[in-house]
Amino acid sequence: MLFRNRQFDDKPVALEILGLSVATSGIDRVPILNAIDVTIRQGETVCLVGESGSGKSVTSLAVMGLLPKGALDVIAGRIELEGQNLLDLNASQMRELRAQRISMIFQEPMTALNPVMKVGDQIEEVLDSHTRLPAKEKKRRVVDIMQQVHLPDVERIYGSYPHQLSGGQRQRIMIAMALILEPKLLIADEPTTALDVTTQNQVLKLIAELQESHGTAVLFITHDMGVVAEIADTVYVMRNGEIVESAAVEILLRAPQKDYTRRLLEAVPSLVPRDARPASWADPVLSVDGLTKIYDTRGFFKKGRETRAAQDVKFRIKPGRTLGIVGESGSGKSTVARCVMRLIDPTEGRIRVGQTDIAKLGRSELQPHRKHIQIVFQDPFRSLNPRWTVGDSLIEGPLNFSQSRKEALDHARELMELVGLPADALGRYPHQFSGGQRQRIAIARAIAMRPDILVADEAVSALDVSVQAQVLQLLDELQEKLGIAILFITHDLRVAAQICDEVVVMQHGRIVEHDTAENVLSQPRHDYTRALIEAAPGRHWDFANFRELSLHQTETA
Amino acid sequence: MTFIPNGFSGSLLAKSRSIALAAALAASTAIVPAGTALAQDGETITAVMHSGLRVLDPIITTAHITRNHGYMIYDVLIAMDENFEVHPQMAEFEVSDDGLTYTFTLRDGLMFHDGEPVTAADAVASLNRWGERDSGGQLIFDVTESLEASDDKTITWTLSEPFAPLLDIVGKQSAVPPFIMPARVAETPSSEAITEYVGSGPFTFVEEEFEPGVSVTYAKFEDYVPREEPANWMSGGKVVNVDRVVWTTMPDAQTAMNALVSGEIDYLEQSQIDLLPILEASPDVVVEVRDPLGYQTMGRMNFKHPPFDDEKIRQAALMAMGQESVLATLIGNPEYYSLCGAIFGCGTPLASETGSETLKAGGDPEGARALLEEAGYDNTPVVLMQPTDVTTLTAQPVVAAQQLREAGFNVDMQAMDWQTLVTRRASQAAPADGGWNIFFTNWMVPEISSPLINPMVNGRGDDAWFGWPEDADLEALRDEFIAADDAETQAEVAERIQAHVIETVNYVPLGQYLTVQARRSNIVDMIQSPVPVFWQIDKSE
Amino acid sequence: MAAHPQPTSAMQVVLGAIQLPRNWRLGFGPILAAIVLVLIVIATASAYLYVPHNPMSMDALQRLKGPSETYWLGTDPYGRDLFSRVMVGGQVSLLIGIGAAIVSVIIGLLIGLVSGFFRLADAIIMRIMDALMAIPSILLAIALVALNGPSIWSVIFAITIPEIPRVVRLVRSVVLSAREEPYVEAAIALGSSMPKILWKHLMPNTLAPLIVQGTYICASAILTEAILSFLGAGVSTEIPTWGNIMAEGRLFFQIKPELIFWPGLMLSLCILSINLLGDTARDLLDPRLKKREA
Amino acid sequence: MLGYVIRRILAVIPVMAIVAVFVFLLLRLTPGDPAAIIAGDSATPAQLERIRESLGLADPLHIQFVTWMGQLLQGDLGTSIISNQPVTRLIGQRIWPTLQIGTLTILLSVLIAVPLGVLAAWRHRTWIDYAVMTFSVLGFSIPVFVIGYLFIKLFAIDLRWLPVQGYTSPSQDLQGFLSRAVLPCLTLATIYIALIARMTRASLLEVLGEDYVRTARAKGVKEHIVLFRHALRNAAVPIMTIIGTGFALLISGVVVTESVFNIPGIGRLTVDAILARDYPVIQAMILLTSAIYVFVNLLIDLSYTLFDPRIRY
Repeated sequence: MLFRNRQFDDKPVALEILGLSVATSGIDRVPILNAIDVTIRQGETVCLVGESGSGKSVTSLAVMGLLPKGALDVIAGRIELEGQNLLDLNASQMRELRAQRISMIFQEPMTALNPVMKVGDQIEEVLDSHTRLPAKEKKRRVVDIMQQVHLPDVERIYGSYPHQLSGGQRQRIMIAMALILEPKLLIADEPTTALDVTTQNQVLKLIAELQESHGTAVLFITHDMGVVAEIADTVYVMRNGEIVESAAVEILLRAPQKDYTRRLLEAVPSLVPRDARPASWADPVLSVDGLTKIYDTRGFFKKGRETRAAQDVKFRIKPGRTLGIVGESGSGKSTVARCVMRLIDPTEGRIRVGQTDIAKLGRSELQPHRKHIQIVFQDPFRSLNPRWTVGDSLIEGPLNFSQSRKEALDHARELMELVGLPADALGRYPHQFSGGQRQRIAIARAIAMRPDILVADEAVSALDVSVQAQVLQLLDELQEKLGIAILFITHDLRVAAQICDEVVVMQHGRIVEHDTAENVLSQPRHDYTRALIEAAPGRHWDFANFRELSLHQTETA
Repeated sequence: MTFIPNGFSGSLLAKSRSIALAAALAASTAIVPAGTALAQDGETITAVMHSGLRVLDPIITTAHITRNHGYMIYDVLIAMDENFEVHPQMAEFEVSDDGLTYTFTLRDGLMFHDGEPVTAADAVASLNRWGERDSGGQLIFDVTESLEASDDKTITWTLSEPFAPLLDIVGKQSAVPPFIMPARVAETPSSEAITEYVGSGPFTFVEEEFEPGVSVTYAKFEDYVPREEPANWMSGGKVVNVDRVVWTTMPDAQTAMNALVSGEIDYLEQSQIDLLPILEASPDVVVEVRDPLGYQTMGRMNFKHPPFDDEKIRQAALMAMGQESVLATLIGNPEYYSLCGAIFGCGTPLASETGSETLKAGGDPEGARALLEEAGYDNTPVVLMQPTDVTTLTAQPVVAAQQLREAGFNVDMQAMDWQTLVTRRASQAAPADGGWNIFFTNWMVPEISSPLINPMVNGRGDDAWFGWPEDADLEALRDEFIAADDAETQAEVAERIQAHVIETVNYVPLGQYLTVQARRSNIVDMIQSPVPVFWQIDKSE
Repeated sequence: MAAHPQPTSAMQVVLGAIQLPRNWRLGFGPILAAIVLVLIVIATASAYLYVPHNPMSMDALQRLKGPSETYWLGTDPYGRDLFSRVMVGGQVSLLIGIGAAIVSVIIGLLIGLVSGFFRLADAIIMRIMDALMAIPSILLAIALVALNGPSIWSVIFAITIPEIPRVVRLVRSVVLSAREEPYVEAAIALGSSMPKILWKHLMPNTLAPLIVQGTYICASAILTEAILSFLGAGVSTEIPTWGNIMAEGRLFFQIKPELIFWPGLMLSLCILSINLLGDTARDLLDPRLKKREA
Repeated sequence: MLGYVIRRILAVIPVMAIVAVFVFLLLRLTPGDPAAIIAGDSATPAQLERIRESLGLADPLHIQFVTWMGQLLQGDLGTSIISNQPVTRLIGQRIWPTLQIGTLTILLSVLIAVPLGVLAAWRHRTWIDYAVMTFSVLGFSIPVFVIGYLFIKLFAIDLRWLPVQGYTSPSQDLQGFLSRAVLPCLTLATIYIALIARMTRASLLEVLGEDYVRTARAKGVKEHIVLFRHALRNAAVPIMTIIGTGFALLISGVVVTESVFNIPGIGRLTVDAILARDYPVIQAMILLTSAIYVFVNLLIDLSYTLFDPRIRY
């Protein structure tokens, strides 16, 4: 069964949002939500999907009555929970209602749990706030819900602090906390976005399972169409504070009515690898051999440990080709990128750029080789100096390699056009650009050096899916035009599938699989690779083409 | 006197049941001795003195507080009365007809605080140590043939030539009187401070309760046998009527006054004249002048460096200065200061005000300017040192600087703390290299009342007092004074010294001022004397 | 180009292209503080143009007089005009405050930059700074004034030395966190030299917190000067400062409280304003608090 | 943890060594001559020289330093030049008033300042917040001696509720101690309260914006529990830090307050010693206060583990 395809028309309405409008506080109000309507029935999962700034999180906070005071206000509409308008309730009535009738779980389980309280106490606090139970009974119920969310070794975890748990465990604690009083409605705000794909999969399953056993209605907020396909009964697409379209999940994915929805779906990268390019016979521009990075935190009088962040990593990249390194967090993929850039010093191994091994070069010996290899970082908001104009950022590198300022600026203008930005924007500051535009500028800055190799460290991960598609497109075009080799670091198999010729899969600092993208994605040999692929949400659906994937493309051997 | 709401201390304690406080309290219980509680039982007088007692050796220092301490726990052989006349104290004395032999006989019943009797050997050792330190003492020892204990009670002092002022110097009240210590203490080299504080005076020093600079406690010495005569200045019977005397220090003058008004202390040695109205408003406080002679304030120039190496320029400077402004600024209330041009202090036997007309007339800037021009003053800066941390010395330099400037001097007033000043005034370097040109200080009048003890009246160049005048005429005059054997001759020589000192501007007397003490009205019978003493005084209920 | 081009002021460039919170508005407090401070600065800076008496000239017969037509606020224990002294004294106090702030910020910045980027130097510098921090600043300042004599510059120096370690630590921590910024790593990748990165990328990050810190140093220097005067280690009485006017006046607190009241009022108003402006600047510049307002 | 403590203590050694060298040099470069203060006004240069020699002040600097360090390492702080008393005795006499007043002040400040700061943060941008902030900025803006005089004038002279000055050992007379400690503690506490209240507010404001506070509210936890159980504990580390760094301010305040209220503590001892160039006392006092400062901050660093389980040494 592709989708959950359940029917809820006969079920009573759990939550109804009617004409809800939210705007910023103060005199010149800026509208954030514009008269939106959402209906959730008992036992139903409604997905609110949209790109950043679409207003989906504000919607959830408005329902919880947790809009930041003095910043955002509800200016119109009703929020009815089983017929009762929540906007009429005072603060203490709202407080009573939370956790009892509506619960919420958040995106970042690390920051959403109080770091200085034991998790068991944090769950128990819900009971303390809303019930009067004897200590023993409380403990029993907490342990019970912890078992229900499939936490191992409940006794130990009960007394643990959040930082002692894994991300998945923390999110399970959040879920346990949310569901312990069996609320009618669970709001889940991007609950899996910060998790690795395999953990995400487990958490999604858990939410679905508990929902069915408790009959809870779920308002699920996400930007990820894969997750939507996985979990939704009904989907609302939001954009700029308005509902663009809503429909049952299958209807929406098969036959989106609105252009925006269509474009959104088309931008979702496919898990089907790109068509293989002809093999290149050129000499590799980058060869890495036996690369090892060990962090040693031990010291005099100090207990510590040796962390092998990367071990015996080996790969080559030829001009005009893209090698992807895929792995979950902590797999060592970023360590490899930073070693290759010599932003950190490798413990062992060779890094040959062209003919030179740069692994052991000193700071000044390294300088002339810097221009051959450039990097684009993940966070578009931090990778440009906010105090520098775009033009200054673009010419920083060339000036270091004795280009004249005028020459460099002329080149910068060309680069701006190359990355699809107006050349006259050189005098502006980074904050005047959107995230996608900044990432384009970062790319332009990298290629201003005319490098042989471009390292893209999660370069599209922070971008909305439509922007992500454009940036991937740009990288592809640049590679065509300039023949650059790209080392592409990502956690997202879909992205890797779209851009890489070869894929390296890393786990615990080691390479577990290295093959062409096609082979890795359709015939994974290593269990870990297989698990990664299987965990990818919505992997059976070809979003861009509004249809299922044909079996041979997805089934593993 | 103080109102403490009921339950206040209890509730505060209850709240502060912290380990830290408990620990601090417990520890303090164990370690802190008696502390500085200002207990109010009738047997203790709590006095705030003009400064904190830090140095306990009354021979090594000239500091007044240490001298006062000396009078508490030590006794002296002979002492002066208010007419500057010498009387027996520990010893009767006899002078041979040729003036060469002085015999002192210790009276009976003298005992050190450790129970040992005072012997002539103790006195000889003490006199010897004093003689090495005191300038007057040095003069005597210059002509001493021998000083020895003939027996347990008799001290024989033999001179090589007559020295008339011997008794005046040995019996002087200030700055360093020859206090008698046990011989073992007096054998400490005079450049090292003593470490044992045993005297034979009317009070004993309670060493456990001594907190340098903060508080010192004296207990009545029960075995002290006072003389029969009534007490007068330092002479006469030292009858102690209280059990304990506690001296404490209060760096803040107003705090001390408030403490006196509220009865937290009994006695305040010096009170700020400007603040007297506060004290006078309190019915329980008596304000009075204890020492009618008071202090002389003065300025001293450096004879070694320009511009004050030139006598004419010194004279111009003296002409520029007027006493009234200095004293009015320093003291304020004219009741407590008087213009006085006598280098030996007005009210003393040798007082003469010859040559001080301009000083007393408020200065003569025009005359000074003319004189300065005549001397060819080339605008050499005058480095004037101003101490910032001694309240009785901050005003003089400021006022003098203004007066000198009005007369055309180029004054470079340099502020510094007193310690820097006393170090710097010892430097003979040029003013530009860390030397100086002029500074100011104060003396108790008895300390400058005669050419024998006045430190400034000394023309021995590098061996003279800071400023180092080389003045053979002055030395000759001093010899004449020593040789003079009757009061008239002495007065005549003293007048010539006065004229000479003003003429050469050896130093500039800037007038005299009184200090005012204040006491609770139940403190009675205090002796009128430059040195505040605590015998005879009583605390009535 | 969805982004609205925003006007970019020179100040913004210095302070890091600050984006004011959308609804941000200067409160009543900071505006009042700014007005008060500007008034105080103008009034003291131009004091010699209008004060009725030479603040240094004494008249022994006019000591400790009450307010009158000649002496608007009365006279001090030397018979000098209190009003003239308070107004002129402000010049010196402000000079000490501003001087201490500028000197300690500049020295601290240079040391901090070096310390933040060169590990070897860092170890040594930070030990020295720890030692300086450990010495109680007022004791250090008294000793330094004793060493150099109580001139204005010596007081500035004495106040500056104990402040430097705090500035160094601030700069160092900003540098340490800024050097983790991707744009700094990008600059390394672009082959920029260390001094260039230090100066052009890292240094500007320190400016905003330094401006905030500078205001606090300025305020505390004016206060410290007063305390030094109180303890007898201040500027000579010839040069009036709010601190030494109060220190001289404290002896007469009970009979003539004006001697403390007026300079104290000016000093407190001035420091209050500086602190309020510092707080405002910090609220604006501190990214952590900024996050909250957004 | 133990390893950390040992490492921290070892790290203190170079710091204290630098302090020692620094103080020693500073003092010897400072003009001033303890011999002059001992000998008084009428001493002659020759007498001064003899006293200097007997005090060992005439030796070359490095010899003096080595001598002093040698004594120090044997735990001998030396003897006061001026009063000829062992420095340890002086400190033993004078440290208790300071410690007692200081401890009371810290307690008082924390008890007042933390609730104030919490209140201000909770009622962010209301008149309560502005009132607390205005008070705290005001606390920074008035010289401590002026505050002391105002308190004396008001509570001791006009209202006559408390004694004007002085110190009584609590072991002798607890009530006397407390009544005399109130005003100095309040005086000292003003600036400390200002400091801690500001930091509490700022730190709490930051924490109140954290996700877990939102979570707690989403759980329906009562507001005071959100504030004190969730927010305050998370905000504790910077508050503790400011208490530690504020300790330096406290020492400065103590120096002044002890003069105003006539408390025989180590602050006055040190200032008097500096003004009299009593080298052994100054050196010992600066080393001692530095050591206390370092030690207090070590304790504070260790206390972080109480508040934040993530911090492990």
